[in-house]
Amino acid sequence: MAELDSDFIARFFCEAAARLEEQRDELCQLDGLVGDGDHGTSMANGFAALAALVRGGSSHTKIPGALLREAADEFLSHVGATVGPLYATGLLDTSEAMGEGAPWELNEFPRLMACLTQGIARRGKAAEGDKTMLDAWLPATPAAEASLARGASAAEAALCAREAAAEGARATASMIASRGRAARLKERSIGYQDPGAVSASIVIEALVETIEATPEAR
Amino acid sequence: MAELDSDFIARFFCEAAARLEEQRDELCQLDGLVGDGDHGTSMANGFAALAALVRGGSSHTKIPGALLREAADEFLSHVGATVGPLYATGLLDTSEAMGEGAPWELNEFPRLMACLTQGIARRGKAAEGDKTMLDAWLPATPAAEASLARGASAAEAALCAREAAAEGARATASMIASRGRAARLKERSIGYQDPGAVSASIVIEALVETIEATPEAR
Amino acid sequence: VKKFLNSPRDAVSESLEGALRTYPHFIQATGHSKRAVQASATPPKGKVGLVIGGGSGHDPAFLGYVGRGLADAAAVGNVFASPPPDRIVNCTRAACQGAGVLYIYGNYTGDTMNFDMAAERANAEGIDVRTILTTDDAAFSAAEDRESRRGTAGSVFVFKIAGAACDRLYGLDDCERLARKANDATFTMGIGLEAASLPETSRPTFHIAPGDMEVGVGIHGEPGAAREEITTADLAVDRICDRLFSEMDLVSGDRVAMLVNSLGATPMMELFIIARRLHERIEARNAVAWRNFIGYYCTSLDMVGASVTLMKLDDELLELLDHPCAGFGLQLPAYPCDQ
Amino acid sequence: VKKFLNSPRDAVSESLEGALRTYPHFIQATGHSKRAVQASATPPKGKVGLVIGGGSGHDPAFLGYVGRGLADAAAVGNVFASPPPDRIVNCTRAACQGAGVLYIYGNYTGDTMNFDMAAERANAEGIDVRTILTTDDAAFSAAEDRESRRGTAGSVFVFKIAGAACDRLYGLDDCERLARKANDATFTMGIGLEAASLPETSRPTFHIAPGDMEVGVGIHGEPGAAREEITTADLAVDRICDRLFSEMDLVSGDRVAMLVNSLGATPMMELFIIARRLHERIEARNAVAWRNFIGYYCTSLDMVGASVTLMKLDDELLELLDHPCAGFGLQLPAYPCDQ
Ligand SMILES: Nc1ncnc2c1ncn2[C@@H]1O[C@H](COP(=O)(O)OP(=O)(O)O)[C@@H](O)[C@H]1O
Ligand SMILES: Nc1ncnc2c1ncn2[C@@H]1O[C@H](COP(=O)(O)OP(=O)(O)O)[C@@H](O)[C@H]1O
Ligand SMILES: [Mg+2]
Ligand SMILES: [Mg+2]
Ligand SMILES: [Mg+2]
Ligand SMILES: [Mg+2]
Repeated sequence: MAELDSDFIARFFCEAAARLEEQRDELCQLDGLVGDGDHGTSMANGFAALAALVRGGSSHTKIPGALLREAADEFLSHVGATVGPLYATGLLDTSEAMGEGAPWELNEFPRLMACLTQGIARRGKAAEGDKTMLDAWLPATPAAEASLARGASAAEAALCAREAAAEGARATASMIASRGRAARLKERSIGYQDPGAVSASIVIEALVETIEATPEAR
Repeated sequence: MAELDSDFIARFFCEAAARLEEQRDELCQLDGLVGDGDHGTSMANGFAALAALVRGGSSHTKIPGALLREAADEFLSHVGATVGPLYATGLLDTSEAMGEGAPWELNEFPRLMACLTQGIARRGKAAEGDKTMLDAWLPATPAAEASLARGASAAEAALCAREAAAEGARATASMIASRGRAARLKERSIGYQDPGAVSASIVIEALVETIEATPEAR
Repeated sequence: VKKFLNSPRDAVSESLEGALRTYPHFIQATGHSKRAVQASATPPKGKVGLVIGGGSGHDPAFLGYVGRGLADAAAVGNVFASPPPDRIVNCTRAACQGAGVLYIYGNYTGDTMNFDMAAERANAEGIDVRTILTTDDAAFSAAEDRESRRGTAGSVFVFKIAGAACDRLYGLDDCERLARKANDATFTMGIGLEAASLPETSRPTFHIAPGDMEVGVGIHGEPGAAREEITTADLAVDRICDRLFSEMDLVSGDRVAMLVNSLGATPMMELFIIARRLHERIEARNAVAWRNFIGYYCTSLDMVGASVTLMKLDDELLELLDHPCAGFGLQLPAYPCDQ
Repeated sequence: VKKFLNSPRDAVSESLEGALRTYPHFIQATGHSKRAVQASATPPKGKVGLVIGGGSGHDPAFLGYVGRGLADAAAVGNVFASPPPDRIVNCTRAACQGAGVLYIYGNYTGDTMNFDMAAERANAEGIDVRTILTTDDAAFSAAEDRESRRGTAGSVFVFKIAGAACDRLYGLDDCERLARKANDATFTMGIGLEAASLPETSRPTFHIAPGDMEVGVGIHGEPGAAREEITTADLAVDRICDRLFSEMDLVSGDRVAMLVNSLGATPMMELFIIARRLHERIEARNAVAWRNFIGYYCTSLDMVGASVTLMKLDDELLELLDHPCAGFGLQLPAYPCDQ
């Protein structure tokens, strides 16, 4: 079975960087409506830094846990902002769960999502329905787990995660923000999707794409 | 025969004020194209101050020469700008020509225009074709004089002055400015009418209207 | 909106480089990190350090408030984005003279997370860090909920007071107390007429209809508390005063410091028109605007709009407000003029 | 363009009232005329007086340059319109301490006529008036035709030098000489991206197409020397430098004072990006920007754009440039900071 090894992680980062770069402008626009218009910049720059890390070879490790720790630092120090600490903590928590050991198996990808989600939640203290990126992250893991439990392939389970995240992001449009910048707008935030949830769903799409592109996933 | 008395002057000021007020915005717009966009404000405010002077009765004199001297001060101290000194000097030169004596006859209105023109030229040192208000003022006097010499009535002669001034203002569109703010634009000033010439032609229109409204003018 | 830019993504770095080259007598890069900036003047040993910072796009904040009598260092983030912890830690080391360090910054989720992470690391190095969040924005949330408010232009007053306290070599507890006191005494409300444009997009972040204004905007070009019909300058100021006066409980005999701040593209002529009405309103309460600041203090890129900050003064705050300082964004000589 | 205004026609008066109420330690009305403003500090007997002025809309010019070490009085006109002679005469009387008076103002037909009429009246009262026209705008006309050039942001340097000379109680001839010397050493060029809007119309005075910039704009929102395709900040600065350097004959070893001035709506972040390239270009000539001023010094209401001024310094000019001053638009303490 394929593994969530350093190569997998590298492909995931590059895929996410490419997708976020494409959505940079749209995410900024979305953030402008209820926030300050920088979200696309932060996300695209952050994942571009991760792509550069794994591509340019400033990272030398092949141990997934160590690579994720480097990624956390890289993301954080390039981005700052709100998403910097959140994603960095997500990466860090995943890194710690993986430790210095061998790579997890491909089928364990829900655990990877769970660790990322847990880090984001730990740092940001947001809950479901607060109209944040968590509303995309939270439903992804159980959706994938349920699918695997039903005997689906990794690729099929990944698609379920993607659907759940996208649905979660869409659902933020009807929520009132209670975390972050948009929380000040109260009712005025209704009707707009949360930019962080939208970008989270893009990151999850990239993860899913990476799984799908792994031959053994089917 | 009717006279260019203080009542005539008062009517002239009020008529000019009304017309300039109406054209305030358009003159500003015209000035914006080759200048700084304040011409309508200066002209409308200046003549509004003259109208207030003769209407509100802060002036007590009935001697035309003395009234024009008061008007010169009033215009200047309300407006400043480029047109302040120019029109104030025109009014002052007219006032001096009239002296403390009896009013001039209505038929002498070309002399009034000549005095105004002379003051403007004396202060601003512009010449014909420099693309300034003088290009409207200069042709007005000879046109009226020639018409009177042909035996026309004051009203008829006034209409000739109006036509000459309007034609002069129109002709500025093809000139290169060599005085005032627009002079810096050189060739770029071609194609735009000079705002000062346009407002001068409005002032002359007001004078003509005042003459026409004088029953004995026909 | 047209801008003087090279590659938009380099805007922050190039701007910072320009600032460092322009004001070498005020600020210098901290070590190799150009995004961490410290005062050129060497602080005396035993002085409490003051670190400020936040996203870019608020010039002269925050760099302009680094210097004698102000902050020792500032961490610089991307446009409207908090600086990451490593830069803040660099600033902290540069600012630390063995007597502890204050962090003062606006109350935003991003800044809080990044500065808190930095504080943890600084603590691990044995540096006593005290955090004061500025929460001067009175446009949102009830007075009881003060802690959830944003930090906006009023932060400048808090920097000034804290910087003076540090410059006088007060102890860490006292510096912290005075910074909190300054923040508690400070209330801001802003009105936006047009949204700001970020360098990367050069396009307004949101749309305000021609007849509308956005009441309660912050300093990130973000929407405010309410969209209202645009009104005269005097009525706009009245709208602001009604809120600020009740928030700060302005009473007869009060002295306030007043800051009329352009959010970027509103020219000074209009700031003075706003100030005129403010003076009228303050005087009508038998209070007085004892110190006045008008201009560009904490902007939101090129937002059309302005904010009004009032800080209620007592003798202690006034003395510290008048203490000399030398940042390129705020310079007060010992005695600014005849008074 | 949206603005904070009451009746647009009252904008200048209300703004002036706001300024007078805000900065009573710097400026006061001269007699009953609010449009003639003098320093609050009493000038010493025997000091040469300095009167400046011009139209409104250039804040902090000209009021901000009234104060100790700067001008004694400023006459205030309507927006972009010269003040009339009577106000200038009032300023002249207020500024006169028996040693003569300098008039310094930008070279515009309107200002020249009004100030000349005022000078005639002042002469009639026995006051020796010397007129120095600022002609720093290098965007137009050949160098030989220097006298026909406009006065723009570089006027601030001329005010500063002349104000310092007057403050040092130099004689009238010397003050005049130094003001002329400052003007001769000063060169400005501006680039506009969007036209300004006057309060009365709240509409740009002319139109610049989205892809264009207006090179050589002055400080009245008026069109400049040429319409060109918009370019990067660096290339725009290069365009300016090419002209300024050759005009001022910048050579190795030269020291200059640099002023990067927002025309109103261009934020400081972009001014710093401009400054960065300026430093590069100046250094490439082995010259150095010895004193730097960046911000809002002589604006054109809310024009989007910036101007660059360079003044070539010798020891005499540098000393006067560093002389302390206290206007609300420009304050220099005895020693601004560590240098
Ligand atoms: N406490 C939080 N926990 C999780 N996500 C959050 C929290 N606060 C904000 N966010 C997310 O961050 C996004 C905004 O990110 P970004 O634009 O980079 O930050 P900022 O608001 O500081 O400009 C929001 O759309 C939201 O999804
Ligand atoms: N030297 C001059 N002689 C006569 N008219 C002049 C002269 N210079 C400028 N003008 C006139 O003044 C007009 C501009 O007036 P105005 O807009 O009030 O002045 P400014 O250019 O100072 O804003 C020009 O259109 C021109 O007709
Ligand atoms: Mg954002
Ligand atoms: Mg004009
Ligand atoms: Mg942000
Ligand atoms: Mg004008």
